[in-house]
Amino acid sequence: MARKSYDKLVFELSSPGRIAYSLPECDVPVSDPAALLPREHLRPEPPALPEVSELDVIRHYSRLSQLNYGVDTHFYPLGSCTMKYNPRINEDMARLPGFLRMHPLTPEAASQGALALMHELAGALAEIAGMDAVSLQPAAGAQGELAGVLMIRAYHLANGEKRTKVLVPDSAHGTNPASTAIAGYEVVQLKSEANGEVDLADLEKHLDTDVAAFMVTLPNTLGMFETRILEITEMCHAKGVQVYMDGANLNAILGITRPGDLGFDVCHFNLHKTFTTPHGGGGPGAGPVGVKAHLEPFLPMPVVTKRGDRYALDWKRSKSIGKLQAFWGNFGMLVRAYTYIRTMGADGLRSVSDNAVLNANYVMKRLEAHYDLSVPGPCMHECVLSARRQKKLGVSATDIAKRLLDLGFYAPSTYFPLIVEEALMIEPTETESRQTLDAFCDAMIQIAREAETSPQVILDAPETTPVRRLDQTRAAREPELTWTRPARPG
Amino acid sequence: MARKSYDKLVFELSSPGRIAYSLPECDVPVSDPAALLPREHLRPEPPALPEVSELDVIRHYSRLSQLNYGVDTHFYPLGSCTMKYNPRINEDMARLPGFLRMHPLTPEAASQGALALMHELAGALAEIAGMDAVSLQPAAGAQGELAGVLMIRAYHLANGEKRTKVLVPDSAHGTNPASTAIAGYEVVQLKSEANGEVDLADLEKHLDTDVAAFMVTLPNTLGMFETRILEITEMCHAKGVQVYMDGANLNAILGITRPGDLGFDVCHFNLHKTFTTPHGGGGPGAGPVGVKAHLEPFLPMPVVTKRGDRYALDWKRSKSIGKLQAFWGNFGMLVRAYTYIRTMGADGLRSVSDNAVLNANYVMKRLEAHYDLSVPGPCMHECVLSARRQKKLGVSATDIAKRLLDLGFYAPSTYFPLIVEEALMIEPTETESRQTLDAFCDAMIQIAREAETSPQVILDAPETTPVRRLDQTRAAREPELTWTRPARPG
Amino acid sequence: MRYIPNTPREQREMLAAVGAGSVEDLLVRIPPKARLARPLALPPALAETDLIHHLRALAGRDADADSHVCFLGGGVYDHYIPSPINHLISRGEFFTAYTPYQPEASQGTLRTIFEYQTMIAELTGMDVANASIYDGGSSLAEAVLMAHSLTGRPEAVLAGGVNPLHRRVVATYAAGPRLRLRDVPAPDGVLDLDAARPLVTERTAAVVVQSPNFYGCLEDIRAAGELAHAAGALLVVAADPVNLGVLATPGQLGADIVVGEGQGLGVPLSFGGPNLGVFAAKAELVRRMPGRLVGATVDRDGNRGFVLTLQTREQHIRRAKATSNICTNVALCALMATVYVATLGKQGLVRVGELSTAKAHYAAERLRAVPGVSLRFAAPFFKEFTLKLPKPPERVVTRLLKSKILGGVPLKAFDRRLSDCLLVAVTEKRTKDEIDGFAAALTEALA
Amino acid sequence: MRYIPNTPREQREMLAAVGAGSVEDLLVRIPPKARLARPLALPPALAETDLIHHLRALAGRDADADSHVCFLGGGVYDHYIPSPINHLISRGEFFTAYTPYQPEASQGTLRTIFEYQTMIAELTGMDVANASIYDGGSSLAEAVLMAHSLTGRPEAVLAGGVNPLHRRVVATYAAGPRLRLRDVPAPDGVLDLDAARPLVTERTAAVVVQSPNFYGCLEDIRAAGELAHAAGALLVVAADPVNLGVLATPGQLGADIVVGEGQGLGVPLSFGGPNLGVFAAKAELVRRMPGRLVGATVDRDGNRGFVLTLQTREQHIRRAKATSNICTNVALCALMATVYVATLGKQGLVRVGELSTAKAHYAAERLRAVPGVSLRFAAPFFKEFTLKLPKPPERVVTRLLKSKILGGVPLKAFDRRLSDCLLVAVTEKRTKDEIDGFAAALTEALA
Ligand SMILES: Cc1ncc(COP(=O)(O)O)c(C=O)c1O
Ligand SMILES: Cc1ncc(COP(=O)(O)O)c(C=O)c1O
Repeated sequence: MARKSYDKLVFELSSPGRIAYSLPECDVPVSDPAALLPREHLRPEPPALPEVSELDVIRHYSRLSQLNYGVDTHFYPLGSCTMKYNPRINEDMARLPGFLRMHPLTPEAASQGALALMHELAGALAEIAGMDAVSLQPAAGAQGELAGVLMIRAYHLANGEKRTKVLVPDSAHGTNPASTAIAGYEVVQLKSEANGEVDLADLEKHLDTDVAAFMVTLPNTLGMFETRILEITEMCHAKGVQVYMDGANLNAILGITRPGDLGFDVCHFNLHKTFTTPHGGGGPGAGPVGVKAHLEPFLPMPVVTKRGDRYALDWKRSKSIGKLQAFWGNFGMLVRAYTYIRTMGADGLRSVSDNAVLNANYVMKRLEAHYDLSVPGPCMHECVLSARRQKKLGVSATDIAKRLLDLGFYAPSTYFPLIVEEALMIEPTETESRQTLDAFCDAMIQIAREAETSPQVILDAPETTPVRRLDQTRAAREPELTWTRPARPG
Repeated sequence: MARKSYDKLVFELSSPGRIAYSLPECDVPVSDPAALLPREHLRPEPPALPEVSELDVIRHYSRLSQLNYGVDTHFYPLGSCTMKYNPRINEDMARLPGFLRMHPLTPEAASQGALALMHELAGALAEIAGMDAVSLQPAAGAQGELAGVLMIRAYHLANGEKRTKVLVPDSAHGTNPASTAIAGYEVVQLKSEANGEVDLADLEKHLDTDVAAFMVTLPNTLGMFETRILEITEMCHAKGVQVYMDGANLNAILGITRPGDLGFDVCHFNLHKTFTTPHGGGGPGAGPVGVKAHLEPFLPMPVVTKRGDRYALDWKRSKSIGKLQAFWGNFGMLVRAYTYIRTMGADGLRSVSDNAVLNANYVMKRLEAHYDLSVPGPCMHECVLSARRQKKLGVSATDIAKRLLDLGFYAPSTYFPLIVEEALMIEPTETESRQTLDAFCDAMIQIAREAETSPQVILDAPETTPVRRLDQTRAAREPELTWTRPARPG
Repeated sequence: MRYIPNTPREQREMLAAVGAGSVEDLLVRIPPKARLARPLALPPALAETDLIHHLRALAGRDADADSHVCFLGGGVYDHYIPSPINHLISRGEFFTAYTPYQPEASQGTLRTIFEYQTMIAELTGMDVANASIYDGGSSLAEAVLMAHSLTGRPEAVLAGGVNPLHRRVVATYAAGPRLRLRDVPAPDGVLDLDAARPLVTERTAAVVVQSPNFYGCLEDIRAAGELAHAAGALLVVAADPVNLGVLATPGQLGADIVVGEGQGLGVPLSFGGPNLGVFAAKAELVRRMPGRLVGATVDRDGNRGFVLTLQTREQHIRRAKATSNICTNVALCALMATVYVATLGKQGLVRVGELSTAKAHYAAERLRAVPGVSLRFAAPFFKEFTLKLPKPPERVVTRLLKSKILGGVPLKAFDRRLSDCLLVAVTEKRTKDEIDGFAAALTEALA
Repeated sequence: MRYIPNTPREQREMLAAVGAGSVEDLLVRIPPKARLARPLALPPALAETDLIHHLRALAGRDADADSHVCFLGGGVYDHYIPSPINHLISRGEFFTAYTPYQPEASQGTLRTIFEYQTMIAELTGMDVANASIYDGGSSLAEAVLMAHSLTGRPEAVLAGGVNPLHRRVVATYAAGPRLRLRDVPAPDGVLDLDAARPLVTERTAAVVVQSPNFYGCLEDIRAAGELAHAAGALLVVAADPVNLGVLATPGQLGADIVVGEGQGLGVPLSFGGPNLGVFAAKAELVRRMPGRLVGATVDRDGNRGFVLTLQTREQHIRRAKATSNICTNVALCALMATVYVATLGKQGLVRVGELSTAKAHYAAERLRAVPGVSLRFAAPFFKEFTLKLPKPPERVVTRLLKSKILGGVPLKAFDRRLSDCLLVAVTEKRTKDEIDGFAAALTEALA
């Protein structure tokens, strides 16, 4: 007898005149806006917003939170997202008043702590990626991509070259083609080989002087290292093509190999993946971008510099692609990432990748008899299975994902990368214990069995979540994107 | 298909060698305790404690927390406990480093902020209760009682009187007789009148020169104000009997009437009830005790004093009953209570009681047709129903409580006060909204109906909680009070 | 290491299970030449206590808005943040979740976003709002790109009062599509309609106006809208939603798209990020909007539920043809805003606006009375205004720091013509005493 | 008012429903004479921002262990508190719940207490532990009362090294039952066994010894136990559980009851409260223990569950005959300790002990090398020690404050014979640099 789950929206708690705020009395002489501002600038009616008490607020959002799975409560093997543990010390440090309560336009001389942190972090990221310079400004991976591609564009233009195309493998994350398109390029999709690696012949074929860049994810989105990466970057450079690394999967290679050493010209970081800043239910993240020296003049501005003991924001960057955010980057996330890097040190970071790889291979091994592998192992930090065998029994990757929710796990990424049929992309991360991995594998194996013996239980899933499967079609057909007060009865 | 609830203990997550802590390397020359301390003082084996990771810790306790109902998530109408909203600003203020990170033996000159807060709070409580002096030292209500009774004892002894008995009504909370007994008194239980009030004739009969004190809760534990309280305190004083007020129910009378004005000599406060410090799953609380001037010399020591601008701890209190805690009181709770009092001001506190009373009467009214009232209204801040009608149908107060859990509410206090058969003691508090009260009353009415039509659903409850009804007898018969490692199989 | 649970023994067992002798065996696909042959050159790992020391020392070098009285604005403001927000966003179920791709296990996030969309739509006076964009700058850039792709027109006209930091972001985003930005001067602190008129043509995708603008002045949004609409262009309005309890909504004044920096809605300053990019539009534009949208629907049992919807606009489906490249957004900041708006509510948001503008006007009176100081513009302002100072503003703010006052933003870096100007912001948090103290300190700093 | 949801309109409707014209009609049982005829004379209500200002100003007057280097001990210590603790105890499901009287809706609390009991039993080397007592002082008092009621004997013998603040609490609790406390001097910093022998008789309910004691010295617990047991008395040992990763357990040394201040297990200093009273005993004494106990059981479906058990010991059942009057305890502090012990774990608690004693010994070496300074006692110590100073310790600590050092506790207030002594505590948090800095500052303060 499942209790009906909490189903309120804050608007539905509202009672006219109830308040949850505390504001001081006005202590200056004139307080009526109508006496201060021309009438046409004033809102005639107060906004129709909730009127609730502070307890209403706390209870409502506490209960809503309980409708979520998070890393804090559940194993979250969402491939490509690196749902690792978000350390609490990061949260505490980001909330120090000297960071949390700093206005971005504070005079430089009075912002030395914040600027120093940014400078140190940029240096650490450059070392980790083998890059010459890093901008911390991009707000997320996708914005890092845009920044990177725009720098490549500016570089070619500065060299008097007007290249128009960017090559992107068909296994790429959607942001890669999207960012490239926004940067004004034609996106040319390259076919991957059967094992998910770049098809060198196809690449060769496409590499012409109209190509500005080749953009590739490493390890790739099948969780595999590109074995011929050195050839690839060399081939590209030979044609004057810049090579961009999508660094979303950096968690696999910390201290093992470096994008810069592999020949990449640009690489972005997802601090919300590799460097433990929380995902926040969708963001904020931070997507710093690192470049080789030849691209350094084009970095977003301002750039944090250090002269002697003084840190400064350098705006005198005539070749810069400009700004991506109003201010300097998602500083709160930078504090967390810096805290993490200083917690781990070089050995700790190396150990992160070793264990991320080990965990992924362990899961892959335990599941390989029950699901099809997209590519044979060893994998790097994640493995991509295919539910094509189960699909024949009428059970799709989505169905398996839903069943996992009932068994107490969040789901792997599904249907990504697009080149794998019924893809289940599993990234355990290094912060999960063997016990957890075993419990998850047991559940996956149970589901594989159920697909054979009792598929209906999978198709009926989830049954223990706050809601059951939702009607996506209806949502898209007649979009209801805001709450509307129900008409008064009678 | 209810998912089995989380059922781990932290010991069961353990893996040898796993760690969740971070401690620096030793930076002083000698670090081996065996080199510093005689062997006989050393523990031969490390303690058998869990070995887990930081994520294990976070996930385990996050999931355990979700097995609880709290005020933050559920209406918690637990009578006598004043489960009101715990404001978040209180929590923030108690965590200011100048409070949270203060060592109690910091030199006075360097503790002026903390001492000032204590002095101000004691003053505010004295004003609220109409008392002449307040000690903030008692750690909870029961310790406040002990302090109060010991002061009365010291007072009588100082007057050369060796009184041996304390009168306590049969409706009293268990701590009243227990504290009195620890203070060395014989406890004489007085019968209450049918309406729960003190039986004046019975009181009169017992008031002799051997009686040290009369201890009474106001409003009483049936949620009723003692209509003849002025006579009572007068009668007592006429016999040299000190009158103690259990202030657990102070939430009913803030700014309406004051214990001191009613003739009480001593009164304790439960800051964790009236003054919004959280209950913490059982504590900590704080139980300051207020006294009239004649008892002031006996207050626990030290006493916070103010001379000119300087605050100090006064230890020169030859008549003091001594110390109740090692230090000065549950300071963290004092900060919260002070924050609350400064948030509310006089009008705010008055409004607290007005609305607490209104809410209780509203619930009583809505339920009076469905449950028996212990006494007819109006009540003060809480109402006590009796499930005797339901009991005849085979449904006890406990059963009703369990069913409420299924319907999304915590339960009222049950079987207290002892003088009400099948008692259901409901204290809504002023922080709950009418919508919540209505939903709760609807649930109570539904249960009353179910008792008539389908009692089994009540007897089977709870079914949606993490566990169902628990075997109390087994727990007490073969107590299993610690976790023991299961024997290795094989 | 406390974040890595595998013990050496477990590692051995797991390696054995996968049939590898060591992790190295799993890294065989990495060309040996490509391997890093040395440890990363990073500063040594710090234990938690040492780390706290280190970061406290860094943070201690900053003049923050707790230790100083803050009159800084320019896009983000020291508005009051009610205590419940931090407590709620600190719940692990919220902050450690991903984008709600499995809606059945993400109703908490989905519902808060749905509430957020409703609140933003109501505040801005628009039909729909998305789940957030990174910040006010990128939100504005997305709006301009959206107008461009909706109209197919190659230019955007920007009022001179648009926050120059935001304008720079627009310029960055405009590079790819080679969108031409045409700036209309604002010599009197507001849009010069006569100067704008010739720039708004059939080549214009959007007219962009911000109100209150960067200088604090209120713009005539309606007039800008008429200009835009007459040319078949869209009106994009940048607005600070925390002002909209009191100020007329852009929707009501003719906006087609409303963007803005939502930091004032309960998001900490945090040295400028993460912030909250607000994005709202008319209903008919919804299928061309960037970013995520949450919609209501029902589950198999007919119960109400919420999902990410209209995803065919997005990069993970539409790839190069997506309306935007955005993936990760600033969901947790949107949650802060949701809790903020729920907490302030109908009355509170009005009150915040009233207090802010009242105190700003008081401050303007007090400060312009300081010898040599005047208001640079005559146009009505809301919570921020531009002062003209008799001494270089950079030096003045440095002096004010000694009195623990963050006195304002010198405008020279933004516009050389305003090199004698200081932008001063006043929120509901500033007390009369603080304002009086500022006036006194300014008097002294200029003496 | 944000904590009171009833609006005037709702109040009217609710009053109508109950048939009252106003709240006054509900207060009719209060004798008019008894009513307060004026508003309470309290300082005016403060809005949240003003309140924060006010409390920050107060807190700013305190020399806390963040802004100062803390060598204060005397019962509570500046041990490191790992970051997860505050996050977990801040979860509303934990901190806003009551005592778990409805176990089906309180398994979170019950399970953590069960874990806590197990951890404390393991650390102290005892069979059982309760769910907590207020603090170390009242825990000791309860232990003495328990020994009294178990043995029916009228005296307790207290070693001179028992924390004098705790001893005072014992004295308060001893007043009711007229229990006589007999103090054994500790001229050399530890229990004088010869002086104790004649005091331990058939009238002795308990011998109480603390180790490390108030002066920091380690006691011969076994010898004290033999003395006690030979006379048929119980041995009560006060111990600081955070030391017990390294130090021999009281259980192993013969204790019948172990109490202690558990603040070191992750509980903030908070100016001395709330703290954590630890209470553990031998299995055969469990039915006479004070305080709550959680036990394992099964539910109707046979699933494991936890309940409050053996409640017939407690006041709400046994009333005047209860083993103690305690009701509210310090559950949330016990939760802090539980998370602390889980976080530190088997290795970490050993490490904390090792580091604390190592640094304390280093500090003792450094400080005794300061001219005129010596160690007052020769007995082995753990993390705290008593220095003899050539100048009045009160004045010395005041001087040290200027160097941002909380240098120790002058002992004059506790024992006039030790008026030239300073009690110095050193935890694992103190760095060599801090200790060296202390030595330098002390040298200067004494110069
Ligand atoms: C491979 C890959 N590339 C790029 C991105 C986009 O990063 P962000 O969401 O930070 O914009 C992701 C995010 O999921 C990703 O997995
Ligand atoms: C009427 C009454 N008196 C005394 C107490 C004891 O207070 P405490 O739990 O703070 O010791 C309570 C607590 O529930 C109570 O309700």
